[in-house]
Amino acid sequence: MSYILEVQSVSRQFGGLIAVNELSFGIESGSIIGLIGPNGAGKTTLFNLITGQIPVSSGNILFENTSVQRLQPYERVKLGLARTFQSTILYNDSTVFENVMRGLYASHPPRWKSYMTGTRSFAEYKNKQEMRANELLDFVNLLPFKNSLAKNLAYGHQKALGIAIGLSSSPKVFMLDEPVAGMNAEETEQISNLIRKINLSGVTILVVEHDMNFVMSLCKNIIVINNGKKIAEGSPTEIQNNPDVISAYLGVEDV
Amino acid sequence: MTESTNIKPFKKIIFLGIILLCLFSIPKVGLSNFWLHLLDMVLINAILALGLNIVLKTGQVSLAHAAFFAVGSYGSAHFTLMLGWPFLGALLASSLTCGAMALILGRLILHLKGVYFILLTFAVNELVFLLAKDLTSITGGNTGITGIKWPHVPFIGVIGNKADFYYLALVVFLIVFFSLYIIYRSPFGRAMDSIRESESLASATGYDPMKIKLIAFFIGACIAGLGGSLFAHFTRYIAPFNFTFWESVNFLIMNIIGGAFSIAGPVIGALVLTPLPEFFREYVLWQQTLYGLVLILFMRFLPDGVVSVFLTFYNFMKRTLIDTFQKRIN
Amino acid sequence: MISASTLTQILINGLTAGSFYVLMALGFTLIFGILRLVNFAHGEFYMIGAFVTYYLISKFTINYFLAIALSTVVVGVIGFAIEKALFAPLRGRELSMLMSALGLQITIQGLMAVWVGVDSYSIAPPFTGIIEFDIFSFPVERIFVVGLTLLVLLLFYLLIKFTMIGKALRAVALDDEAAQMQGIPVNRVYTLAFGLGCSLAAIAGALIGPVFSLHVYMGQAALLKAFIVVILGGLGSIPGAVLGGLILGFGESAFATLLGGLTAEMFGFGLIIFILLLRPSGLFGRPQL
Amino acid sequence: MSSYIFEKLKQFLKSTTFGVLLVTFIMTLGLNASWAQGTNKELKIGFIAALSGPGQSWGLGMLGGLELAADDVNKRGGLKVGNTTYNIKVISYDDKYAGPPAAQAAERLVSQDEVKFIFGPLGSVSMLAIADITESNKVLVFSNSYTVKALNKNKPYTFRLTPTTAENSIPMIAYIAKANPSLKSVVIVSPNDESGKEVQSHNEPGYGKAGIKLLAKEFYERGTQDFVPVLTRLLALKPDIIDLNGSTPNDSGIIIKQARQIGFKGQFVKVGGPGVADAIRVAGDVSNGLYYYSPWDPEESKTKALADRFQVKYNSPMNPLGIFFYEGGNMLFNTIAQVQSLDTDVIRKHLENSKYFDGIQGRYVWGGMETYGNNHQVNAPFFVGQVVNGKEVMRTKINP
Repeated sequence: MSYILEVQSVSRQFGGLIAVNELSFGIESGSIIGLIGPNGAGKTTLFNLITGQIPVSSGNILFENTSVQRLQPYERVKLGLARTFQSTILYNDSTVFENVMRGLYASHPPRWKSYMTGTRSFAEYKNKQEMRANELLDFVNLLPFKNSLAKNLAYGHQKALGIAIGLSSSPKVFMLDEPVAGMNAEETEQISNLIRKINLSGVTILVVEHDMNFVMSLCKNIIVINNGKKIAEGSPTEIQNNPDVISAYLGVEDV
Repeated sequence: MTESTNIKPFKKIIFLGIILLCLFSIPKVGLSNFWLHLLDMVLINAILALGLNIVLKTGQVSLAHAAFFAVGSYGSAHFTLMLGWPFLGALLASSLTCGAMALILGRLILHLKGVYFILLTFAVNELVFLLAKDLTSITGGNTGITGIKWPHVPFIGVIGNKADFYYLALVVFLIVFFSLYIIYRSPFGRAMDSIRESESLASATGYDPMKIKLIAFFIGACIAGLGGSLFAHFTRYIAPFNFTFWESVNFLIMNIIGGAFSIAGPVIGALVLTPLPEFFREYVLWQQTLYGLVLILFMRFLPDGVVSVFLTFYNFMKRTLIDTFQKRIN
Repeated sequence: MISASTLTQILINGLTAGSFYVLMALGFTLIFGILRLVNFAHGEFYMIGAFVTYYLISKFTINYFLAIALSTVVVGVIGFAIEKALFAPLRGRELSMLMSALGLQITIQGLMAVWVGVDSYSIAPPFTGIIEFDIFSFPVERIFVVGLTLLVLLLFYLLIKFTMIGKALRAVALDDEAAQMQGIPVNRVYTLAFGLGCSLAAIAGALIGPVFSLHVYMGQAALLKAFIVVILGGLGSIPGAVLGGLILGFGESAFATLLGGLTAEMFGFGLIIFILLLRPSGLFGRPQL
Repeated sequence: MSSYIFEKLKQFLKSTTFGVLLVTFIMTLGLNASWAQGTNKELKIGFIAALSGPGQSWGLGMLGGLELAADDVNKRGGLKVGNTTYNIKVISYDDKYAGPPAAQAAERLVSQDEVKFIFGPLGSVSMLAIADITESNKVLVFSNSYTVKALNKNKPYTFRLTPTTAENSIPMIAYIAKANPSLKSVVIVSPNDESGKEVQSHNEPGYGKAGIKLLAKEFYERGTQDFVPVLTRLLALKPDIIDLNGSTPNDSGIIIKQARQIGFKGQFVKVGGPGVADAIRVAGDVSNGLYYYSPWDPEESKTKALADRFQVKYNSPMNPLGIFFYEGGNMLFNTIAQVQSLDTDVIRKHLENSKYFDGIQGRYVWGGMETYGNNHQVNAPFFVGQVVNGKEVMRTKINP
């Protein structure tokens, strides 16, 4: 079975230090993959390399068997490779609804001509996007807040909105950067249910997270990196019993 | 500003009609040339300020607007005087010249953000100003270019006085204003808002920031070109000192004072700032100080400009009405 | 065609001009580094510094060095007050701060124009006389300016490197939120930095007063130079300001001597546009995120 | 919710109160400002010049001179034309030394205040900017800008009260050359603007006629403060004279100071533009020996009396430009009294036909036919001054 997203011996240097070193792995379509590792292991760097915020120093990134490492972030999004941000970045001064609408307009731009001529086709387009926005908000349980400003939302809701915006581009692979950082157990539970729901709708998930229990309970398959290298890959149980992983973590924090 | 007011469409149209009627009948009330002169300048400044507004809309603060203003003026002067083109041709040509300049410049500098962009555009403006002074053969040096003709418009003839010019400026202004109005309400307007509020999120959801900023920069420059051309044919005399970076600052101030993130802002700004010196006439000694203080006070108490007062008022009324209404029900 | 004498003269003029620019840029870049504020009013503090010195010397016949010290303090205090009253309430709103700085610049200039008029004045130089060699001649007061600039740089370096204030400044410049968490009174540091920056401008004014002339609009040109220097060296970077100042000084001196004043003027702007295209963050600037 | 309302209300009140305050503030200013429609017994004279910014002191000097002339007339009981007597009222507007404000001011003077006579402006740019408005409204302009473009046959309503270097250079340089036969070579340092270039173009032939060799011409950007690099280059040519040309008094001072500092021992000459007070103040005693063009002799009794009146009225020293506008003002008022008419065409024709007029400094001759195509240019008597121990000393008077 071929990979939907494949990272082939990718490296990235910042000046002297090597943040990501000859890293390779693949993700099968429809799976939920966890990407873990101690602080400064290079998780976020890898994440940004895949989404295109940072260019790779060397190596390939294949998305559906076409190499994307030269593409701009927005181009990768168009292909179906969406992300959320670790520190929730939103359009703070706009309504929740507007936030999602922007995501939809960005990923499914209307035909300029149809707008200028103001034909029915644009009206249809508009209605379609508005319906879609409502669906998405309903999906992440934010419909009640659709008219409040993003900056006034509770933390958990902001994370959810971030996910909704990410989903607005109807991605094939959805990458979440520490989705439950700083959340209590209950909120964490809601998010992991949400992620499962997304996965069930056929979206492949790659999640970077510190919270072990969360990752272990959520992911079928886990990749562990340390010092920019992949040190282990496998099911939660395998990972938990992997000596390298344990040593890597014992060095930094306990599992 | 993609929020929609709850006025009914036909009411809107009537409202608009009345406003247009007023605008077009202003010269008919027998104003002296002086007032017409002021009005014409207000319109020209409003056009230029609107040009800057669309650039601000993408979150880029440009201090090079006077540079485009200059290129537009000198361009139009040359097209009519040297090449003997008709006015309208020169108007469009100079506008497009600015546009082309913006496309080239934009590719080079639009990747810069915040203060870096401000400073680089500042440098660009200074450079253009120096060139205008020193390329004497092209720009006429410090005393600039004299003898620019009144505009000649086909089917209407020569626009040879300030009252007629008012109509010309008004038409151009309305075209610019409503084009921007449409653009701001369009998906592209939504894109610009996205870029301004968070460029990283916008690009992470599929917007191409560079492209959007470049288009906005291009449109802004084209508008500046129109304003420049009008200015050249209104004063019929241009000199480098009309295009210092302080002029760019003025357009910026018009936007800020009026309210940068509403299309009405720059217009109100031009309306307030253009005649301001006339009020300060008697206080020649203090005018500069007063001007500075007004600016400081604005930043302190009305950072979102005059428009924000109306908006706050509007929202306030709406809120209270709804609230009292709900109270009624319960 | 470049004779030895011209060359020496170029180098010496470059050094003097360079030290002027360094002094101007130092405070400007400090203020930006800490407050993230492009201080359009910096030139005016430079002007005030010069005039305060002038009045202390001509009206109260105070010793020149004492006058410099006093005007440094006075302007520093003024800056302190202005920061508290004007910029503190606008904290974090970059555009509003920028515009207020513009307003401040306009206001100060207007006030001074009313107060001292637009005539030119000059401060009697503390040292006169010329050192003449067969290949070049060099006014003593310029040696003195270069020397004092070096002294100021040294003091400033010590302040930044070894004092608590310096540590606080560096911490805030690096990351104000982190500094906040470490319990550094960030707001006070802001105010302090602004005052310090203004004092540096004042020193520049007081030093340059005797060499050039004093008038209300002297700030404009000086600010322009400061702009060029900091863009060149990188916004907020102290070593950048020093290097940038020297580069501009020597460059202008060479161009003006060999090709004439106009090309020298162009040189500055050409240089920064070139630099910003190659290295937007300037020679020493932190790359922007 | 209610707290939200309250918040909004507060914010709203805050902003509106400020807005209202601001508007009222500006309005009061506006109302206080004179929207004078004036009585029929008042003859309004317009005045445009830089009353703020770097040109301010010149502008105020000109204005003072004009107002003193007006005072004379009003003290005499006004200006009698036909059987109505007019009191002279000077309306002065600031042009910030720039074009658009000048045009705006001219438009206001012409169409709002309905003046028929305008004195000023000072700057070339302002001059060219207002010409169109004044000419088309047949408003007489008595200007003070140095550009050659200011006067020509197509501007029948524009006159120039101040002689330019076109008139002065040659006789002045001739005098200096005669007084100092040792001076053989010169370098000219000018600001890189219109006035600089024109003055330079007039001085060059002057030196040629006087047999002094021109070694180099140097232009510098306005706002330059460090002239040492440029001077270094020029001194390498070993000139006897440095001609300061159209440099401002301030710049002249700096140039003198810095040239002496790098060892220039020769002669300084300033032909373009009056005023050396600032230069002396800036350069100090090294300015001694400087030859300069002076439109007046401050020690001459009548002039001194005028300067004292100025000092009393405005408690600031009168500057040389004031004298031209005092003389010019009187010239106009006398002409009006003579022709007994306010029709600008009549006055213009009369001025063109009268070859000269007399002022406190002597005889002013109308000339300029060969340069501009009409006699709208005043050739005034002027002085060659020299700085001696920081004092201005008049060496000679040169009559047109």
